[in-house]
Amino acid sequence: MGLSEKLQWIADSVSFLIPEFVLILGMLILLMTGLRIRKNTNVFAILAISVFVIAGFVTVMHWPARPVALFNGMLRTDDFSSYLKLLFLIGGILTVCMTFFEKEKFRSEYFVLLTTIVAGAHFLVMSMNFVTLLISLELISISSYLLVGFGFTKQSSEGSLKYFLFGSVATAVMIYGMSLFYGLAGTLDFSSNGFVGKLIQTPSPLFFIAGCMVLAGFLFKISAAPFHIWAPDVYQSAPVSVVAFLSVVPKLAGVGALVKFILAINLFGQSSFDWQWVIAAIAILSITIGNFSALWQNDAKRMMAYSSIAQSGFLLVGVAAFTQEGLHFLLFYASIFLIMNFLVFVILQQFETGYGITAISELAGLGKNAQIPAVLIVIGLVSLTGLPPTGGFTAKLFIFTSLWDSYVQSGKTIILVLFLVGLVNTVVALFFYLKIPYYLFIKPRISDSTISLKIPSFSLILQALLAMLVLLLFFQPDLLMGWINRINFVL
Amino acid sequence: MLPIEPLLYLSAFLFSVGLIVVFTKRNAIVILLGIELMLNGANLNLVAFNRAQPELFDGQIFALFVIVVAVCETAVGMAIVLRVYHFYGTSVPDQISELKEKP
Amino acid sequence: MQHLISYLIFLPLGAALLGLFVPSDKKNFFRLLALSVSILQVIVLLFIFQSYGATDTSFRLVEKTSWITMDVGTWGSFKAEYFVGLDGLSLSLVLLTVLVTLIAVIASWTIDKQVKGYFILFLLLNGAVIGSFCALDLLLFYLFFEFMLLPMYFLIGIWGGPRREYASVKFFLYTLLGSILILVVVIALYVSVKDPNGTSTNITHTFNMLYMRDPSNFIEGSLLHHTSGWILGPFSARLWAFLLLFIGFAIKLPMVPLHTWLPDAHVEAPTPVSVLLAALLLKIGGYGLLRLAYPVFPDGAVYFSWLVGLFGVISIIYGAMNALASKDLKRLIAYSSVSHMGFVLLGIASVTVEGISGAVYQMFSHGIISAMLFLLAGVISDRTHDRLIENYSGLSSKMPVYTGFIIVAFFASLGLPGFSGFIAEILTLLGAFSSQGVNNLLPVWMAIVATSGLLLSAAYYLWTIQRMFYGRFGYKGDNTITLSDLDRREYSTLLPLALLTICFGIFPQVLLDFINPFAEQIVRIVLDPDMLNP
Amino acid sequence: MTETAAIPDHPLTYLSFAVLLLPLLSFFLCHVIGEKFSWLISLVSTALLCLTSLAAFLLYQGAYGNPESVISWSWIKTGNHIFEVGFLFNDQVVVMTLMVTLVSALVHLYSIGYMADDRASKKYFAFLGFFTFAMLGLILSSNLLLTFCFWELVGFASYRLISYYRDQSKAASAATKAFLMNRVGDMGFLVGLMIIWSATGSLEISQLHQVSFPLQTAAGLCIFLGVMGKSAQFPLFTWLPDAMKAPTPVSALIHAATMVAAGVYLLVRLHFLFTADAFVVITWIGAITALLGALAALFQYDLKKILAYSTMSQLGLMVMAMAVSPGASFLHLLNHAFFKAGLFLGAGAIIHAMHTAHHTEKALDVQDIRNMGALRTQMPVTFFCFAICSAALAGLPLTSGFVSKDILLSHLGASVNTLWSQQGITMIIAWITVFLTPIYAFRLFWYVFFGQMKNDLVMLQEAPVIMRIPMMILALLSLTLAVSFAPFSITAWASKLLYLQTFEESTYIPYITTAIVILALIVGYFLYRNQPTRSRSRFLTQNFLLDSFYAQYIIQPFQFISGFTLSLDKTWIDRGIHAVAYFQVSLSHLAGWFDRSVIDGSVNLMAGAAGRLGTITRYLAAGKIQTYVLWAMLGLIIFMIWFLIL
Repeated sequence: MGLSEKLQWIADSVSFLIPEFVLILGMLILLMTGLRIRKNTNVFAILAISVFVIAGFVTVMHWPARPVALFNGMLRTDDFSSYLKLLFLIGGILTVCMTFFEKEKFRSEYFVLLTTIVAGAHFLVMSMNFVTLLISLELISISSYLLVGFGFTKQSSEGSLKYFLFGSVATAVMIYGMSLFYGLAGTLDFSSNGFVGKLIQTPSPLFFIAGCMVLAGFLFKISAAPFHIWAPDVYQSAPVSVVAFLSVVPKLAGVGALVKFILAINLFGQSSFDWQWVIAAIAILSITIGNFSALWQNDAKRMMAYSSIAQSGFLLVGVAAFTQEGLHFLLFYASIFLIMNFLVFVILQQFETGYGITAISELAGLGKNAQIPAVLIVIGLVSLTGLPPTGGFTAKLFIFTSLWDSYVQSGKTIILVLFLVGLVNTVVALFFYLKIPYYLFIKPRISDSTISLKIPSFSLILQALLAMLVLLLFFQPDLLMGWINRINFVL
Repeated sequence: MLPIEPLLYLSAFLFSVGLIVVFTKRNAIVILLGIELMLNGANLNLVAFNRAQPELFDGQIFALFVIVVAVCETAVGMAIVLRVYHFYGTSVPDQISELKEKP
Repeated sequence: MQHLISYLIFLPLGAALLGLFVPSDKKNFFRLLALSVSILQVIVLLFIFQSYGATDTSFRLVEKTSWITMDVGTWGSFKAEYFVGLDGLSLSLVLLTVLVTLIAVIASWTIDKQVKGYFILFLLLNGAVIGSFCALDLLLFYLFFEFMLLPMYFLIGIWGGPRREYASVKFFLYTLLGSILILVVVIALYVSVKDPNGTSTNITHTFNMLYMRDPSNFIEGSLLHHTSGWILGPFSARLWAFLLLFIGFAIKLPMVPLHTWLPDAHVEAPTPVSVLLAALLLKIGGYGLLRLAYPVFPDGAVYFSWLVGLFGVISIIYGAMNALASKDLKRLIAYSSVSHMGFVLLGIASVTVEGISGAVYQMFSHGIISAMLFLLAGVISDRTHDRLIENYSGLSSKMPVYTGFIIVAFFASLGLPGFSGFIAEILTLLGAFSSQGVNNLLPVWMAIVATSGLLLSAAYYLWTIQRMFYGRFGYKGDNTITLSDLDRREYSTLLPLALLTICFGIFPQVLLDFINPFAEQIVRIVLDPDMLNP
Repeated sequence: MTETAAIPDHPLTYLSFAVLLLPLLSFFLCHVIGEKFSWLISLVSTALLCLTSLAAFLLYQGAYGNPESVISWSWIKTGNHIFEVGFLFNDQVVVMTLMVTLVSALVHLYSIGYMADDRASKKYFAFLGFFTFAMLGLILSSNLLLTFCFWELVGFASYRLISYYRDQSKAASAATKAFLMNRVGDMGFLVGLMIIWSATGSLEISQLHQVSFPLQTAAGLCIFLGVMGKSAQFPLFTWLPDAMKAPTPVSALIHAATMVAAGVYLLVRLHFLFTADAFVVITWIGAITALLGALAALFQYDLKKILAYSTMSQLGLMVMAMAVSPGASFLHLLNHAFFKAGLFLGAGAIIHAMHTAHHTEKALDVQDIRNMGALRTQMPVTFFCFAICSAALAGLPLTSGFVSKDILLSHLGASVNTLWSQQGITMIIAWITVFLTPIYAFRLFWYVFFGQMKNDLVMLQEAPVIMRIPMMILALLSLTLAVSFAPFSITAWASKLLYLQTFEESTYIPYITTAIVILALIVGYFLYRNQPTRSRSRFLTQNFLLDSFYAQYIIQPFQFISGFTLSLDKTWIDRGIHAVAYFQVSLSHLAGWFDRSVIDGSVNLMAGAAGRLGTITRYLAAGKIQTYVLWAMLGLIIFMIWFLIL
């Protein structure tokens, strides 16, 4: 086609990227103002929030987004990605809110990086081509390497180094895998029919190796086994708000991209390799390792790191179902996960900033001093465990239902194993999730230095709001599911 | 023109050497170099494979992108290593291990 | 008028919500709040009885409002309702709950540590228990079932005795393990059961327990359909499902060898809490078996009846044995509970009208009697924080009224005629014995062996009385404590229970009129031939 | 029958309700009457019991001689089965009712005096009333389930009364023992009921006539187990001697006249239910009991224990004769009730007197007959009553015991055809018992009332009048006049009422028995005329060592097993169940261990390959990022290889 048409195409495509442009614009503005205003004020935070809100508004305006391929099939917008985008934006907003409660104000770069990561997440879930995939992935990664170091402490610098090294190796492996794919399929456009058709025609073990190598990158992003090991160190060292952000947004973005990739290389079930098996195995591994390692943690953030490893395992359960419903329930789980995770982290942040407590055992007896946060964190943890009456239960119920359904259809043993492992792990999870309320309420205060601090009412409101949502989504899940169900996922 | 296989073997060799370097070398900078090697292995693959369809340049363009990405990474990596050096007075990862499982 | 059950469930929950906003230093407010809630519940219950009407198997006062309905694409749609109702089983257990809760509120008047939290949890528990007894929607039932755990965990863990932490965690993990097993079946069930009113194009997956009873509502080719050839190990899917449900509920019951959480929980829990635990929470197990496991999986019920009966007998004997050997009064009573709940299992396992009526009646009467027993144990451990039997002797001279109540409670519990326990146990035994002749499920020896449980219970109770209450007075402990007799509050909690167990022992038909139709229905469902060999 | 079938305006209904509920009323009144009027209690309850016996007499008037009739209501409905409660009237029932109420009333009257100086007599009278209620219910009930209920309630009442002196730990243990042994029997009874019910679908006594069903023998034996418990048959009799810790009037009422007789009564009522095989066992058990009881009575020195053993042996006689003639046993039951109650009341009077005499020294055992002697001078009335009653026990002519015992023996004799048959041997045992009975009766009598005055019994005075009257009445009732007008003939009117005319009157039996009794008395005189006080072997004095047998071979093993199960609970089951938890903990450690050592281990492997083991292992330890990367890659590779090979 001619150049003019290409230009025309690009011009058309741009109109679908308004949210992303809003984000990039906001990023630039933040950078500028950062250069102007050198002292750390709430201005940046408010700016960032407004950027996210506008982007979210635009995204909602485009809802429902009919699937459109942009830039010659480099990107594609559809309901699936738009929904995830909304989640990212909400995550961003919550993170910025959390920065209000940090001890010292962050500089503008912090918010710049946040915005960048969100933008990267947007592109990641839209990307249909290895190039865009790689770039958006790197956009997220590189920014988050920096973000982790934002505690400006010895430990956080170490954390960021580890994160960086680990991440770049994973990326290198992923790129190598992509190159192999290019060799096998002769195209980088992994959603195109050419890609699929070529792979179907020429099956080779190299295909599997390449797939696994690419997976490595994703697994690193979503901190699933066996690429999970960086998570505890990084989470322990980074500021709470950063941890909360990293444990949700990049993870969900990675899952969103992973779904597309897996469905692509599953070759409509004609693949000579059983990718469902692979995903199920990874899920089992992640859930088990995450839960069992969390059992004997004492540092709250480290424990949450392992818990988030397990949670990505549960997200993969939704993927492993390989059904339309599975994806719907996956989205539902993702939403709940966002809410409950932030709920827990907001409260943990209160404990860390207010009482300077990072170890769980130091929470002993706090239930009397800080009653409301204590009760609310119980709700959050119960939800993470997956017990009624919380959204976490409904979400688990849903994804396990879809899993059961796909078991009944496929009859693969590994799925049944995954089903049982997942459910049994709920009990295991209880061990460590319950540790926090156990110390809060049942253990008596060790040092009777009753520091009763003034918890900022805004934080309380935020916590209460999130808790309400968690409960509401148990009693009325169809509020959300009704919306999600209208998403129909096309590769 | 020379067949494709040697190129592939070379790229594989580069990749694995990079990996080994990452595992064994002491200094963070050297480890970065190892990562570069791995990336170059991938690049070599891409360029080599591109010979399959000479009318398109996907592979080569991708290689360019990879190089760019690598540059960004290295830049950020250097920054982080500097910061670590500032705190620990060394850039040897093995001596930077405050964060670990409490046995 | 038509929302009576909802009033019953949501009165305590609403009160708990209200309590959240009251400053925690107004202790008497919370006490009075809980008390008034219980009294209101009694009044509501009176209305329920008044409008319950004739006794047959249908459900009364049914409330059915859509809760979750959503379309999940090709896979069908998902439907859960707020669906509650009462039949004989539910009614008798709800009656028990309301009465015992009222008593427990009065008994917890002396709780003085974190009164606010205590009574809020107490009210939550109250609502959850009633809810799980009334729920006819599986998801709703599971919600309430799980919802009982956390309040109980904290009630034991915060207000308990020295080893409370161990006990509470143990309790929680056991019951959670059970509920996970149940959850597996819940998922499997609602995936494979469809709403008969739903269209064929778009299957409606329902949680409605009544639909689950009807084999024709199982989706063709689903795992739990009778014709599904799915086999794992020795059993088919349906048998596995029954087995999981059975184990899940047996942990609650509790059944030997899954009972070890009970003694610890009881010994550590404060008196009113162990009253609730023994009188109400144990009953959920039996209730679940009768409401879910047996009607939905009759084939499993028949297949495993021998096993269930055997475990019932083992529980009876084993529990009695342990009671015989235990030195701690509360532990003794706890083990006696294990022994008595064994009768419930035995009665259920013999799918006869007598057996099942007996089992339900046993649940009711054990509720009342065990409440009384734990209150009595609480009296002595409130006086001297020491429950070792061997430390006391000749209490009857110091505390005559207390001794009187002890004798009433012990003899009621060992099944003396004239007390409700006798009716329950005799019916259970008759049912179990006649089972071989009627439906050939249980061998005769089970009933005979179970009978010796009555003898053992007599043994441990009488020895306890002899050691603690007769002979010359003596207390091996600090003698500064004056062992005063019952005060007015304790008296007022004990007397009604004593009267109840006597009057239900003399006029059993009052309750059996409600229970019988249910029992007959269960027998009909389970022994229905076309369910047996699908 | 249901409510409609119940005859509302039937006078018997009201009467039987009166009979049943008046004692219960006294039970309640005793509890409600306040401390201030505690002196009222005894009078009120006695009055109520007198009313009861009046009502019982009217009932007797009304129902006696009529055909058997039932008044019943439905109690429990389950499915299509109905358990009914109600009254069943026939001659035996009404006569028994009359006897029980009469004795009970007398004992109440007696107790007014006996319990005069006991402050806490409230509970005592209450449970006397309660016992009477339960006993009457047991007699009147028309349904075996109901019978079982009252059967247990009687045991409960006796438990409370035996443990009446609560500060005596002996009394408490005796009560426990009594209840438990009875419970053993009751379990048998219960199993019997189960068999009958599941076979016939009904427990109505009136509907069980002429039914025959499988396992009938088993059912009979199970029920007989209950009888063995209640009326102290071998080997379940050891509770009866211990039960003498109860106040003596209680022993008179419960452990002599009524409760222990309940077993025999039940056998009479359910006679039709037992098969011939069952009766073989029953007869043998009865024979053994009779003999053992008589033997044991010979060597006791405790006044009440002697009477207890003699009760046991008499009950054995009745049970033994049950096979051939329930009527005879029943007649003997009635007579035995009167003279044994009389004996106990007499013993009570003596003990009471001894107590009042020995307030100073507690050491003296006031029940040991070796401490008594020549009491006939101090307590003439007691002496005479005691004399008559023990004559009746011994079976001397002119006494009721003579008549009933002879009827009994002649029935046994009538059933014998060859001596070397089971009947023959039991017959012989019966004769031996009859021979032993006068000996111990005489021994007791002689030790207590004759011989030389013991050390300080001079100030002993006769029982108060209120205690004398019941004794005299009972003594009167144990004379032949009570049952017969023909001293030497055994065709007494009392025997007519029990339809015993149907056996050929053997003329020689009375004379033989008289001869035997006189012979026995002579032997007894020569054995005991100078009151020897040496004690016999433990075997004979202590329940033939059955107690120690039980303790050693039943109770101890039970305690051992229960202790074992408890430890099992604590150690094993907990462990087993906690396997989950342990598994998890260990796994979590495994995970930690994995992060630490496996990674390092794999690193070591790599290093070994690289040939620089020492140097690398030094700086590749936990928390090192390179280790992490290595582990991740290894994981990926292992994963790939695994899958590719799979």
